[in-house]
Amino acid sequence: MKSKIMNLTDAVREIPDGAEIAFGGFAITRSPIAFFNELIRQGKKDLIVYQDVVCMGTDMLVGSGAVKRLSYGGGSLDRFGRVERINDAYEKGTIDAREFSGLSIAYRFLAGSLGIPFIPTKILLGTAMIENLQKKNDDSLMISSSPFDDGEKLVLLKSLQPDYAVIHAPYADEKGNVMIDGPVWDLEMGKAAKKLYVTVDQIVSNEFVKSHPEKVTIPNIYVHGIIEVPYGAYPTAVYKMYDYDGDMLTKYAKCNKKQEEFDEFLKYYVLGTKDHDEFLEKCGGVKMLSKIKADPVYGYSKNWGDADEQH
Amino acid sequence: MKSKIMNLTDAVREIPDGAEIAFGGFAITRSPIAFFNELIRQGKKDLIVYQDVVCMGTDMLVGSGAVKRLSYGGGSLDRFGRVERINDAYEKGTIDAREFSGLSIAYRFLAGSLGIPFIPTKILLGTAMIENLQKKNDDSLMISSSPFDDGEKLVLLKSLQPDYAVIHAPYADEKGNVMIDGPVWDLEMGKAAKKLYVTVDQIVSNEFVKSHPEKVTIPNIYVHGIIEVPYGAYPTAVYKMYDYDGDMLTKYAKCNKKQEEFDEFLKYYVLGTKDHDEFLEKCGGVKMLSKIKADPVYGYSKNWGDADEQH
Amino acid sequence: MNSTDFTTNELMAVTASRMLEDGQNIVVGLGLPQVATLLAKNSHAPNLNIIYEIGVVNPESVDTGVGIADPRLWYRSEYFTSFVGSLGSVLHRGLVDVGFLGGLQIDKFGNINSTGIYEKDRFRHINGSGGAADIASYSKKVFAIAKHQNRKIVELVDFITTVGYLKGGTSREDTGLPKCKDIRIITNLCVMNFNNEAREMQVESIHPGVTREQIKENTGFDIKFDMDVKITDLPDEKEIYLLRNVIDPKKIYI
Amino acid sequence: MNSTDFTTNELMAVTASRMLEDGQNIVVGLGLPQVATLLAKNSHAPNLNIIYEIGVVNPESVDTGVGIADPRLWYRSEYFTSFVGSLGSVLHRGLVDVGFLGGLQIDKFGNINSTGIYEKDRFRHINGSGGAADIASYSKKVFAIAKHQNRKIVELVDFITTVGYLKGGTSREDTGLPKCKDIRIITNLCVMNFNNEAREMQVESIHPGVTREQIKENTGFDIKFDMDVKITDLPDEKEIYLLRNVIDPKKIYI
Repeated sequence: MKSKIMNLTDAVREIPDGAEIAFGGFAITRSPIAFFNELIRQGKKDLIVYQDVVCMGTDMLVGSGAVKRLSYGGGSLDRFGRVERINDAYEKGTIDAREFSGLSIAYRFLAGSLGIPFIPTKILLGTAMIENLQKKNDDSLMISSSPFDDGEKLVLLKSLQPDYAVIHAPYADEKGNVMIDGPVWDLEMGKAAKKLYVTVDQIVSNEFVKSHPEKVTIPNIYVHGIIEVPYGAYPTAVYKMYDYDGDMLTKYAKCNKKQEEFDEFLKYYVLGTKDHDEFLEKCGGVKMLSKIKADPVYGYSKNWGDADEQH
Repeated sequence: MKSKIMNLTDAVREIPDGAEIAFGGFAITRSPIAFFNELIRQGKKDLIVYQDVVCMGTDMLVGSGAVKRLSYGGGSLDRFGRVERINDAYEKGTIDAREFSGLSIAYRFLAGSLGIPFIPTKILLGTAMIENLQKKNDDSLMISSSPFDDGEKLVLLKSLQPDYAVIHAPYADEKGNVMIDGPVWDLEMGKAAKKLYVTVDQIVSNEFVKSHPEKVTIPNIYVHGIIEVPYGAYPTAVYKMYDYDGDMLTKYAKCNKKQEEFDEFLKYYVLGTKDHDEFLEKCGGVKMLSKIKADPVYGYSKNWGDADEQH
Repeated sequence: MNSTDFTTNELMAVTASRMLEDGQNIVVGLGLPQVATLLAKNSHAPNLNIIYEIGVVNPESVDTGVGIADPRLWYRSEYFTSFVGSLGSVLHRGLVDVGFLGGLQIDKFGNINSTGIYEKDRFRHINGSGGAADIASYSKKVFAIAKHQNRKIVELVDFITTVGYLKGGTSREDTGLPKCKDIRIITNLCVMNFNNEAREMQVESIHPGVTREQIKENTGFDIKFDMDVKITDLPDEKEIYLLRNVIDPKKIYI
Repeated sequence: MNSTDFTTNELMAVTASRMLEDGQNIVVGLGLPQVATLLAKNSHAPNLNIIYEIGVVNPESVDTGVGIADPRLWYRSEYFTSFVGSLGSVLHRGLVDVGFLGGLQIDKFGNINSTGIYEKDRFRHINGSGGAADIASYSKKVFAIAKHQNRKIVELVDFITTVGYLKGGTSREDTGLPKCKDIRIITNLCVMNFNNEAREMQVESIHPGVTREQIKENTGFDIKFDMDVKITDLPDEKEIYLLRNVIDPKKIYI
């Protein structure tokens, strides 16, 4: 059986400066942090980034100066804080930030995943986002009218098939069949990408896949590389595997408010570690991993009480 | 908890003569036979039918004279035979048969399920189907050119949200959360319909649904009515529940070649039975049900050898 | 029950909760909107379908989460899907009865800003749309809960993230957007709607103990009052019990 | 191995099998196409992805089925999906390398009819397209297996269910259809392709023991022969062993 397994360093080396790349993840969940960290370590530049709702990793990538353009539907670190490196770059114009709504990006990925040239809709009409996109001559949408119903105004959202994409998942087999528990907001993005990299917490056997085909959310047809990185989304959560680390997220949401403090964070945790295992050690090692282990019934950690008690 | 459970007779009474109705099922699998039989018993007329790949039930419905127009992507009874009542009606012009390809119907349902007015594609170009549809002034598609890439020819497939639709599934809870094992070719059709009826072999508890959300293929949001009819797809198969009955299908595929013999079949098995239980009794009762029981590992019956030995 | 027996947050939650009807499909965000929705589901509307844009349907959480990306909010769900599955095949499909939103600013015509604020010639970016813009465009009704301050209830939002009635009158429909039957804003002072020809914000009910002057002072423009403006109905004991003991026992949002 | 050691069906299966390359995504129908695909997967191309339009990916069947709607064909699958998931997100997405079809009639330009046949002024309807029309439009290559009879390999099909090169030359692309790199027809007499400027059917290899005259007699028009037409390669012992003992031990299709 042909294996799609790659190591993280080699996978990230395949992404050239200036690449068009889409990311999965949502705020503090399934953010492919290990991949983001390695992109930062390898000093990528001028990336053209697409993401539906941004996540912690995207904020770090923008803060590291790797991103030239970001097309996104907004985002935050939930109640931990905001994506202040992205907000700062937006405000200062150090990145070309192009805001959409969540569904408009998702529909562009859907069109890409279906091989159709565009999707007709009415979303974005009347918003400041569409005004700003038109000012920037963004070519991803066009206002038109329906050929079926005279005069009905439509927004045609152009298909998006990003050259590269990265998502994090709990499991995959070596062939590239990916299993994700819980919501799969980034599904259409994964199917639309030309080269999809999936970091997974654990490689499982093809036999496991064949015993549980209903758990396969992205079949191997779409997958370019599988990268096994245990706790690869840490400090964000992977449903039924491990919880987010509230302590670490609180620390990050404090330091991302100022570039200098963010740079210190990056220097210590990312540039100062050679791989994800070292990163995990610096973040608390074994003790931390035990803390965030998901309860098998609830899918998150019951060890450390409710969110309000964490920070 | 509000229950969406209905009985079959009442559900079928809701479908008026002349109704626009779509069906799930594919050849000899998950054909909602109990619903079809009841439509025939109640003597429906002038139905406008949509189906991707037709199944045994559609052939019976057309043979009974209930259908005025059929928009479909072809179909057969697999190696058992052909949908000869449909073929005959097509040839004689007793129904208005409009042929599409499998994906063009599926994309029309997809557009309906997404609430988008149409889907742009290149399928059907160059085929005799599109010629015939245009001759009939079928309004479900339009040849156009892409507003994004000059001159690129496109077929715009119009959204389809049928007033009524029926699929068969092994399980649902009373709220209407539907579980289907194996392929779910009719998924987008189910989500596109304005009123979706689901016949199920068994009602399960909402607790079971909450323990296995990954098995829910159609959530209750889309469902109008759940109708419990054990073996409701018999003599077609339901993966992991029961096999098709090769003997019965062979019998049907013999009699559907001539209207007179088909009428005899209908009179004996459908019009001569008051409900699906009686139908099952006439088809062999308990002994037959034991024969078709699915093996829990394989998902079909291992009792009676390979298909080639069946007929 | 008299007005000293409940907090303003409790009144807001109860008021919003009563606007929901049994069997509706609701797309809802975190905070008071979620509290109100859960209260409705636990009282008069047990068959609400609660949908989170991240792709979660009808969870029954037992622990409080930090946002819809928190697995605490996904416990005992009935269905998981993608953005396309929630915002596309449910919302855009036209199946959402109520979109329940928050926001930084809301203006005279019900437009909501959740993107950012102008501060001394600088646009301070906060969060952006997520699914909010889509929800406001395609839900049959939109409810929002907000603090009543004159920098939050304003003449014109700094940024139209999610559309209300745009410039009022028929301007929303003229832009090509689907119709919105009803927009309601529930604040700590009153409930407001846009059910007049100009589609301009008007007070429909005033919370007990609040004066018209308080509302005027805390609104960023000259707010209208409905002809027959009422006093907001009081919560009943069962609702308060549920809020305090079942919905939000740790008083995270209430 | 000499020509008496294998049947014509075995030769057809082996010949088609060798056209498949490892790692390709194949959409395949029942019968000899499936036998050929499974042979390839069990020999030189273990990483084929086999897709059935009904929404089944990479099954490992142990019992023979009556069609792709037969659960026997779904055993040990890796992934289940819908028509949209298979024909849309894989095929229409451009990810299918080879569409492997059957058909009632195939014409000079590779168009296939699986809908029906004219019989004495009457159009006799047989099956229709299913996914075949879509597969022929969007697969990078199309292979078909057919019986070589002059009523089956014809000048012009009675009904274009699935497009080949339409009227030859650039007519396919002119119609707006995606390009098709290669169409190959494997019959009981020979292998044919359309790799000339006119996109007209030509014999590329003749099966051992078959004469040009036999091919001409059994073709419904004046068939061309490639300049360097070859003799079809013989099956090897391993392939015959696999066909007889692993792929189709009950000789349903072989």
